[in-house]
Amino acid sequence: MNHLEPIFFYAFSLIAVLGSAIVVANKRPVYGVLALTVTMLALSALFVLLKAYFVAVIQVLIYAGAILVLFLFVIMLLGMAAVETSQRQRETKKEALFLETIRILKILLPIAFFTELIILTLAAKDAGIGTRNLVGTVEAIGQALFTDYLLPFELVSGILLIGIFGIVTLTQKEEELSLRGGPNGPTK
Amino acid sequence: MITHSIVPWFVFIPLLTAGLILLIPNNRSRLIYRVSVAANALTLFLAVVVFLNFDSHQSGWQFVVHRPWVSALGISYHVGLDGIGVVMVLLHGLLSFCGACVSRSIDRNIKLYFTLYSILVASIFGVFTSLDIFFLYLFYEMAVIPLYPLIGIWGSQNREYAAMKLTLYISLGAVLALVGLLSIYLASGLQTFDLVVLSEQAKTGLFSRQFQLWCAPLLIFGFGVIASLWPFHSWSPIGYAAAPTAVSMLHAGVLKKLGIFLIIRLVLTLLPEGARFWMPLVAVLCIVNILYGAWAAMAQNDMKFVIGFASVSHMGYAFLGIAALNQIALTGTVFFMFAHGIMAALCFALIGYIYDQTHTRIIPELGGLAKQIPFIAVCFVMAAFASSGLPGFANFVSEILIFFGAWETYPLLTVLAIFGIVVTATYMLRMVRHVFYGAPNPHWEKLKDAKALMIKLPYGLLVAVLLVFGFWPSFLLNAIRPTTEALLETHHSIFLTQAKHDSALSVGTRQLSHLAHYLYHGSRKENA
Amino acid sequence: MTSSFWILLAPETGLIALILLVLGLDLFTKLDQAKLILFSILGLFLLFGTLVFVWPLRGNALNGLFQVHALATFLKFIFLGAGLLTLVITKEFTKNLGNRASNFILLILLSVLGAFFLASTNDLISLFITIEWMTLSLYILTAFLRTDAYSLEAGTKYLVMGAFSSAVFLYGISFIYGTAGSIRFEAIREVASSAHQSPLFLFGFLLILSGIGFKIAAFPFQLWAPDVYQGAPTPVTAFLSVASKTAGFTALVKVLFAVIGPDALNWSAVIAVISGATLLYGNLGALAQTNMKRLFAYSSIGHAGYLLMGIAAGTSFGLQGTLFYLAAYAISNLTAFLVIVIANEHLGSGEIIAYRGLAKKSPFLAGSFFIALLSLGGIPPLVGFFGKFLVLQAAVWKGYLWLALLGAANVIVSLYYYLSVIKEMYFKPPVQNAEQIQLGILPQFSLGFLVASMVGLGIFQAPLFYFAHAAAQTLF
Amino acid sequence: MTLNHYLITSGILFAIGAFGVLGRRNVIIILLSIEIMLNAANLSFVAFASHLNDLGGQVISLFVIAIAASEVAIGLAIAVILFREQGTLDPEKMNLMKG
Amino acid sequence: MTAAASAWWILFFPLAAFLLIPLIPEKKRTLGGWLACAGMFCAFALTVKIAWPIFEGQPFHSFHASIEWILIPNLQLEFGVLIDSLSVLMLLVVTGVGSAIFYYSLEYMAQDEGYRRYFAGLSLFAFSMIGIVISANLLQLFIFWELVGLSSYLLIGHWYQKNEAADAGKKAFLTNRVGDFGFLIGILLLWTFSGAEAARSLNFLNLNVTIPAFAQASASHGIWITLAMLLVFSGVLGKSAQFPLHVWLPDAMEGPTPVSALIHAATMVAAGVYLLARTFPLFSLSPAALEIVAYLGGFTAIFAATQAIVQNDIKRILAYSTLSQLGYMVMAIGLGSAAIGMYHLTTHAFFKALLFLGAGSVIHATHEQDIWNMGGLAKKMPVTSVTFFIASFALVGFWPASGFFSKDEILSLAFLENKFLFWVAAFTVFLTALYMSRLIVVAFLGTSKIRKKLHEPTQKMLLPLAALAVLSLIGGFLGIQNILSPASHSSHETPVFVVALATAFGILGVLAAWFFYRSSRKIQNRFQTAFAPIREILVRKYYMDDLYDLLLRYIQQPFAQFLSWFERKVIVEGLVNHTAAFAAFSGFCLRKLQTGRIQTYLSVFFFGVVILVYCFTIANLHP
Repeated sequence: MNHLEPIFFYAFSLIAVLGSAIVVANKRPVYGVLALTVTMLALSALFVLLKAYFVAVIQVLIYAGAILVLFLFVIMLLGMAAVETSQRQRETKKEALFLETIRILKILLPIAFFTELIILTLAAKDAGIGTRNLVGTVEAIGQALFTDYLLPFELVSGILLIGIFGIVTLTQKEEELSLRGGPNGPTK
Repeated sequence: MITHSIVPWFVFIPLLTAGLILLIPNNRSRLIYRVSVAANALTLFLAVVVFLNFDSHQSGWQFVVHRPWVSALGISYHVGLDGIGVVMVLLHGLLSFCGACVSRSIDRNIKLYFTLYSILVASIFGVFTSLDIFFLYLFYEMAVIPLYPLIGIWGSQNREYAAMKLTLYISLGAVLALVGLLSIYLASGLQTFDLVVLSEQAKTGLFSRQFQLWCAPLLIFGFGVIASLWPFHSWSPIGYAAAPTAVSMLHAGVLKKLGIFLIIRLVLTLLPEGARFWMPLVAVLCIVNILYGAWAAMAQNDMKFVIGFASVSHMGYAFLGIAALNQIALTGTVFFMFAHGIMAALCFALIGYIYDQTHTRIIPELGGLAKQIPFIAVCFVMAAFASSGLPGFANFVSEILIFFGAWETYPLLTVLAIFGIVVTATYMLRMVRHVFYGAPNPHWEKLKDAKALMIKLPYGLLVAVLLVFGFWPSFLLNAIRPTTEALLETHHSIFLTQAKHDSALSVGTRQLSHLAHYLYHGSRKENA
Repeated sequence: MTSSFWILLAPETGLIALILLVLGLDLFTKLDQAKLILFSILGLFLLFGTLVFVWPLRGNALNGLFQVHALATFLKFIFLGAGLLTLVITKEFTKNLGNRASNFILLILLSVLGAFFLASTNDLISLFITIEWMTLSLYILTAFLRTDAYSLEAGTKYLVMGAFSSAVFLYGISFIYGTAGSIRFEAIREVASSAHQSPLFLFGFLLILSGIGFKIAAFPFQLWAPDVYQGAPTPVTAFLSVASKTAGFTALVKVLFAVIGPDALNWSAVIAVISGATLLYGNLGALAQTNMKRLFAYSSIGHAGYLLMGIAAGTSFGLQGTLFYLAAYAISNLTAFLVIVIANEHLGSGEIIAYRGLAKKSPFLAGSFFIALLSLGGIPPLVGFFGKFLVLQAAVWKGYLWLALLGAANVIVSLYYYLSVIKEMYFKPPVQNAEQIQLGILPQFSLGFLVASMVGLGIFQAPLFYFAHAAAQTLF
Repeated sequence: MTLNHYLITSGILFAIGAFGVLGRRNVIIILLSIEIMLNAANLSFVAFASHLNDLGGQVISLFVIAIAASEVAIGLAIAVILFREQGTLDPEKMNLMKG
Repeated sequence: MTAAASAWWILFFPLAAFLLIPLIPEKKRTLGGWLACAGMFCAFALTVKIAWPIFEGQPFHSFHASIEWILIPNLQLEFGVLIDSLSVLMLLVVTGVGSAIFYYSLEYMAQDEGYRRYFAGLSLFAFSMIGIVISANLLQLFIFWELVGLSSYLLIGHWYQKNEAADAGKKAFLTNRVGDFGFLIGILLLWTFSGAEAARSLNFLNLNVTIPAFAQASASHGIWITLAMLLVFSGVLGKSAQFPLHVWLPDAMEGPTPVSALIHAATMVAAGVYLLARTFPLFSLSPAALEIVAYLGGFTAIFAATQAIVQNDIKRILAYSTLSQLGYMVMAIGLGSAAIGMYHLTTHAFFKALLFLGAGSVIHATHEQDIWNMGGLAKKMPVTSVTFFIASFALVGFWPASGFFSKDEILSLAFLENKFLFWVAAFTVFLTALYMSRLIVVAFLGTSKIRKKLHEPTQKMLLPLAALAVLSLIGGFLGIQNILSPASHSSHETPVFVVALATAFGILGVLAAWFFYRSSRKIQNRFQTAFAPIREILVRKYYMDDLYDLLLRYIQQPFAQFLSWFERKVIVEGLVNHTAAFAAFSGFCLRKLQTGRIQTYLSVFFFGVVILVYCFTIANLHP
C-alpha cells in the first residue's frame, strides 16, 4: 500500500483542510459541525496511514460520535436560527481604524504563523516517517497507558470529572436557586 | 557596663511604645500623649548616656551588637555607633522628644498618630545605628512610609498632594539607591551586607574604578533626593508646609540628614573613587541649592514655605561639605547636620505654635506678635539668627568649618556659598520683621504665650542646645573628628598620586558623558 | 522509590478524601452551606499537617512521574494556603452563591488538587493536563454567577482565550515531543542542552512559553486578566490571582529550569524583556483604574513582572527570589482580597471610591488593608519588601541593571496607586453612613494571622528564605 | 511521505482553526475552531510518534481527545447560559468591562 | 590675678550681666540696670588695672594667651586674648565711654517697657565689643564682629513696634552682612596665605609674620594680598559705615539715644577702624589697598558732611557727622598711620558720645527731635548746652579741645602724603563747622518754640555728660597719641599752615552758619530756592537709598519671584507633574488597547506568539 500512500495522504489532507475551511467560513454552525465531522473522519484516515489504529478508532468514536453530537444537541436546544452568526455591529469612526487593523491582523496572523512553521519545518533536518513498525494497537497503547503514562491517565479522569461537574454546576435549574433568593452580582 | 547592649534599644523602645499605644483605648488621649512623651524622653536619656559614654579617642565602632540573621545572604543584625552615628542619634533623640512634646495639639485619632510617629522614630534610629546595609536600607524605607498617613491625615493645606509627592519622591530615591546597594553587594563578591567588613575591604581597592564610577551616582542622587539636592528638592517645601508640626520637625531635622548621612557612610566609605569623580558635580548642584533655595525663600509668603526653602538652601552646605572631601569640611558637615537639624526643627516647632494660635501662617497677615508671645518671639529670633549663621549658635561653627574645608577644594564655589549666608539673613530677618515686629495687630490681642514649663521645654531645650554647642563645639567635634579622619584616610591613600584639585569650572560635562556611557553600555561587562 | 507511594501522595490522598467527604456531606446530609465551608476550611487546615509531614521527604512515585521534593512542597504550601484563604473569603461571599455554594467549594478543592499534582509533575503532558485541570475548574468558577452579566462575560472571555492558549500550548508540546523524543523532563533537558537543537524545538518552546505566559498574564498575553479578574466572583479573583498565577509560575519554572535548563537556549533575555514589559503594562495600566478588583488585576500583572525578573536571572538565587516573592505575594494579595470581599459586601460597591472613610468604619479592616497594600508595594519591614529585594538583587546579579532600574521605578508607580487607595480609606470622610463594620471571628482571626505573618516574615525572613532556598536548589 | 508533510497539514489545520477563533463571531463556531486546533496538535503528535517510533504520541493524542471533550462540555454549557441570559452568541457584544 | 586672667574677666563681666538680667523678675527691673552697670564698671576697673603701667608712663608689655576652641587637623582655631597698647587703648575707650553711657541709661530708659531687654542688649553689646578688642585671631574677631552686629540689631529695633525701628534694625544687620561677606572671604584668603597646610593660623601675631613672608615669596603674590586686604576692608565698610555701605547708620538713629551714643558713635562703628589698625601690618604690605582705603575714607568724610547740612533731625545730623569723622579715621589709616587713626577714634569717642548724650538729654526733656521745633535750649537747659558746645567745639577742631589735636594730626598727615585728600579733609572741616553751627544756632540759640517747661535732667544723666565734657576738652593733653607711637610722634612737626587753614575753615563755617541761620526767613528762603536742586540731592542723600531700593525692588525681588515661578512652573509642573502625567497618559493609552473584545485580545495574543517566534527563531536562522 506504500505506493498509494501519497495519494491517500493528499486526498485525506485535502478533505481535512477543506472541511475545516468550511467550518470557519460558513455562517451556520450546523454546517460547521457537519463539515467538522468530515474533517475528523479524514484525520482518522490519516491516523490510519500512520498506523495509529486505536487513535483512529477513538477519533471516530469520540469526536464524530460524541463531541460533535453534543454540539448538534446544543444547536438544536438553542434553535437553528438563533445560533447563526450575527451581522457586524456598527462602529464609530474612531474605533473603525483600530478595528480594521485588528480585522486585517485576524487574517494575516494565521498566515504568518503558518509561514513561520513552514520556514522552521524546512530549516529542520527533514526526516521521513520512521520505520513504520510501530503499530498503535489497543494492547500496545494499554501497555503504555499503565506504565509510562499512568499519572496523566489518572489526571485525565480528573479532568473529565471536572467537565461533568462543570456542566452540572452551570446548568442547574434556576428554580433551585430562587429558593434562597437569586444571586445578586457584587461586582457591578 | 550598662551601655554594652544599649544600641538596639533605640529601635526597640519606640517600637514597643507603638505596640503599647495600640493597646490603650482610643479615648484615653492624654495617657497616649504622656506615654509617648515618656518613651521619647527615655530614648533621649539613652542617647545622652551613649553620647557621654562614647570614647572619642578611637575611630572604630562602639557599642556594637552583632547577631546573625540570614547568613546565607550575608545579612546580619549588626548595630553600633561611630562618631557620626552618635551625633546623629543624639540629634534624633532630642528632636523626637521635642516632636512628641509639641504634638499635644493633635486633636483627632491620637492613637494612630502616635503609633505612626513611634514607628517613624524607630526607623530613623534604625538607620543611624545599623551597620548592615540591608537593615540600613530597610529602616530607611520604613521611615518614609509613616510620613504618608502622618501628613495625609493630620496635615494642613494641600496635604494629599504633598503627602503623595513626598512619599513617591523619596521612595524613588530609595529604590535607585537600592539598586546601587545591591550592585555593591554583588560587586564585592564577599557575600556580605556587613558595612564593617565591606568598608575594611574597600580600603584595599575592592571595587574597580569603573564600577565605582557608575555605582556612585545611583547612591549619591538616590540619597540626594531625601536630602533635597537640586533639582530633586521640590517635594520638600510643599511637604513641610502640609505636614503636622512634629513631622515637619523630624523631617527637616533628621530625615533630610539621612541622605547626607548615608552618602557619607556608604559612598565615601565604599566608593571613594566614585565619590571623587562625582563630587564636583554635586558641588555645583549644591551651590544652586544654596542660592536657589535662598532666593526662592525670599519670595514666599507662607512661613513654612520660607523655612522649607531655607532648608533646601541649607542642605546645600551639607552637600558642599561632603563634596569638598577633606576632613575639615566633612567634620563640619556632620556638625552642620546636627546644628541645622536642631535649628530647622526649632523653626517648625515655633511656626507650629504660631499656627495653632492664629490659624494662619501667611506672613502679611501676622505682625507685631512679639508683644503677645514674647517667649516664642525670642526663640524665633534666635532660630533666625542661628539659621543665618550667627556666631554663638552651633550653626556658625559648622558653616565656618564647611567654608574652611570647601575653600581648599572649590574656592570659587565657596565664595558663592558664603554669599548664600547673606541672602539667608535677608529672608529670615524679613520674616522676623513682618511676623514679630511692627505695629501690633489688634486681631492677635488674645494670643497666649508659652507659659507652662512643659510647653516651653521643647523650644527652650532646642535653643539651649544650639547655644551650648555653639560656644562649646569641641564637645561634639571631639567625637566626630576621629571618625572623619579614619574615613578620609582611604581617600588620602588612594589619591595621593592624583592631581589635587578638580577644576570646578569643567565640572559636569565629564560626569554626564560618563553617565550616558554607562546607561548605553550597561554594566554587564562589569559584573561578568 | 525511597518512600512508599502513599506516604509521598499523602497530601493528594488527603485532599481527595476531603473532596469525597464534602461531596458526601453535600449529597447525603442537609448540612448548612456555611457549615460545609467551615468543614472544608478545617479539612484544608488539617492538610497542612500532611504537608509538614512530607516536607522533609524526597522521592518519586508512579514510575518517576510524580515527584516529591522541596520545590513541590513549597508550592503545595502556597496552593493549600491559597485554597484555604479562598474558602475563608468564600465564607464571606456565601450569600451570593445560593445553594450551589457546595459546588463552589468543591471546585476550589478540586482546583487545589490539580495544583498539587501540578507541583509534583515531571513530564510535559501531566503538566499540561494539570494546568488544564485548574483552568477548566476556573472557567466554571468564573462564570459561576451565571445570571450576573459580569461573571458570565468574564467566564466566556476566560474560556475562549484559555482554550486558545491551551491549543497553542499543546501544539508547542507536540513539537517538543517530536524533536526531543520524549515528554520526560530529564530526557528533554538532554536535548535542550546539546549544542544544536532543531528549530522546531525552539518553536515548540516558544509556543509553550506563550501558553504559560497566558496563565501568568505576562505581556503580551495579559489582556484577559483585567476583565476576567473584575468579572469573576471575588473569591475566584483571589484564587485566580494567587493560585492560578502560582500554577503558571510553577509550569514556567519547571519548563525553564527542569525542561530547558538555565543555560540552554539563551531564554534569559526573552524573559527579561517580557518581565520589563509586563511591569510597565501592569503598573501603568493600574494608574487610571476606578474599580478595586480591576486595580488588583493590573497590579497582579505588575507583580508577574517582578516574579519574572527573578526567573530572568536564570540562577538558583533568582529562582529563590521568585519563590519567596510568590509566597509573599500570595500572603499579601489574599489579605487584600479578604478585605475586599468583606468591604464589598458592606459597602455594596466595588469601586475604589466606595472605600472612602473605611478607616472610620472599621479601623481593623482598614489597617489590615493598609499593611497588605504596603506589603504589595514592597515597603519594609513587610514580607513583600524582601521579595522585591531578592528579585532586584537577582536581576542586578545577572547584569540586567536596566531591568532592576525599571523594576525600581515601577515600585514608585505601584506605590502611587496603592497609596491612592490608602488615601481614600484614611484621608477622606465616609461617603454615606459611617456605621461600624462588624467582623466575624474567622475573618478577624485570619486577618490578624495574615498581618502578623506579613510583618513577622518581613522581619524574620530566614525561615521562608531558607525554605525557598531549598526549593530552588532542587532544580539545580 | 515525510514527517514534514504531516506537519504542514497540521500547520494548515492549526492556522485555519486559529483564524476561526480570531475571526468568527459565534461562540459555537469558535469552539469548533478550537477543536480543529486541538486536532491539528493531535495530528502532529501522532505523526511525531511514527517518526520517533514511540507510542507516546498516540497515547497523548488520546488524552487530548479527552481534554477536548471536557473543554467542549464546559464551553457549550457556558454558551447555553450565555444564550439564555443574553440572547446572543456573539462574543464581541460582550464588553461591559474594558479599559 | 594675672593680666591674662583679668583680660578674660573683662570679657566675662558683661556676659554675666547679660545672662543674669533675663532672670530678674519684671518687678525688680531696676536691679537689671544696676547689674549691667556693675558689669561694665568692673570691666572698666579691670581695664584700668591692666593699663596702669601706661598711666605711669612705663612702656606697655603686650601679652597673649589662648585656649583651644576647635581642633581639627589642619584647622586649629583658638580663643585668645591679645593685649597690646592698641587693644588697651580701645578697651579704655569702650569700657570708659561705655560706663558713662550705661550709667546715663539708668535714668534715660527708666520709664521704658523693655527696660531689662535694653540692658541685656547693652551688656551683650559690651561683651561682644570687648571681645572684638581683645581677640587674638582674625576669626575670633569675626565672631565678635558678628555679635556686635546682633546687639546693634536688637538695640536699634528696641522699639520694635515702630515700623521705622524694625526696618532700621534689619537694614543695619543686612548691610553689615554684605560687608562681612567680603570680610569672611578675606579671612579665608589670608588663612590660605598663612603658610603650609598644617601650620596655618589666623592668629594676629602669626599673620604678621607669615603674610609678609608670603608677600615676599613671589612678586605675583602682591595682587593676592591686595585682594585679601580689600576684602577685609569690605567688612570695615559695613561696620564703620563707609561709602557705599553707609546707608544703615542714619537709619540706625531709630534706636534709643544712648545706644546711638555708645554703639553708633563711640564704639561699634569704630570697630572697623580698630580692625584696620589691628591688621595694619598686613595692609601696609599693599600700598594699593591702602590708597583705596584712604580715598574711600576721604570721600566718605566729605560725602557725609555735605548731607549733614540739610538734616533736620538732631540725631541724624550727628549720625552724618559720625560718618564723616569715621571717614577721617579711615583716611588716616589709609594714609599710613594707624596711630593717628586710633587717636582720632579716641577723641571722637569722647565728644561724639557727649554730643549724643546731650542730644539725648534734649530729646528726653522735649520729646522732640526736629531742630526746627526746638530753639532757645541754651537758656532752658544750660548744663546740657554747655557740654554740647564743648563737644561741638571739639568736633569742629578748635583749640584746645581734643578734636583739634587729633584732627590736626590727620590733616598734617594728609598734607604730607596726599595733597588732594588734604584739601578734601580741610574743606570737610568747613562743612563740619557749618552743620554743627547750624545745629547750635537753630536748636540752642534763638527763641524757644517749645511751650512746656523744660528741666535739666537729673544728676544720673548729668554726671556722664560732665565727665565726657572734661575728657573732650582736655583729651588732647592726656598723651593719648603716645600710647600707640611713643617714639614716632615727635618726629614730625605739625605744619603751621595746616593748623591755620583748618582753624580758618572752622571759623569760616561757624560764621557762615551764624549769619545765614540768624538771618531772616526771607533770605533763607531765597537762598534755598536758589540752591534747590543741590538741596534736593542732599536731602535725598545723593539718591543712595533710592538706588538700593531700586536694586532690591527691581532686581532682587523680581529675581526671587522668578525663581519662585521657576520652581512652581518648571520644576514642579514641568519636571514632576509632567512625569506623573506622562505615566498616567501611557496608562490611558494602554487602556485603549483593552477594548473589552475577546477577539481583539486573541489577536494581540496571537500577534505576541508570532512576534515571539519570529524574534527568537526566524530572525536568528540566517544571521
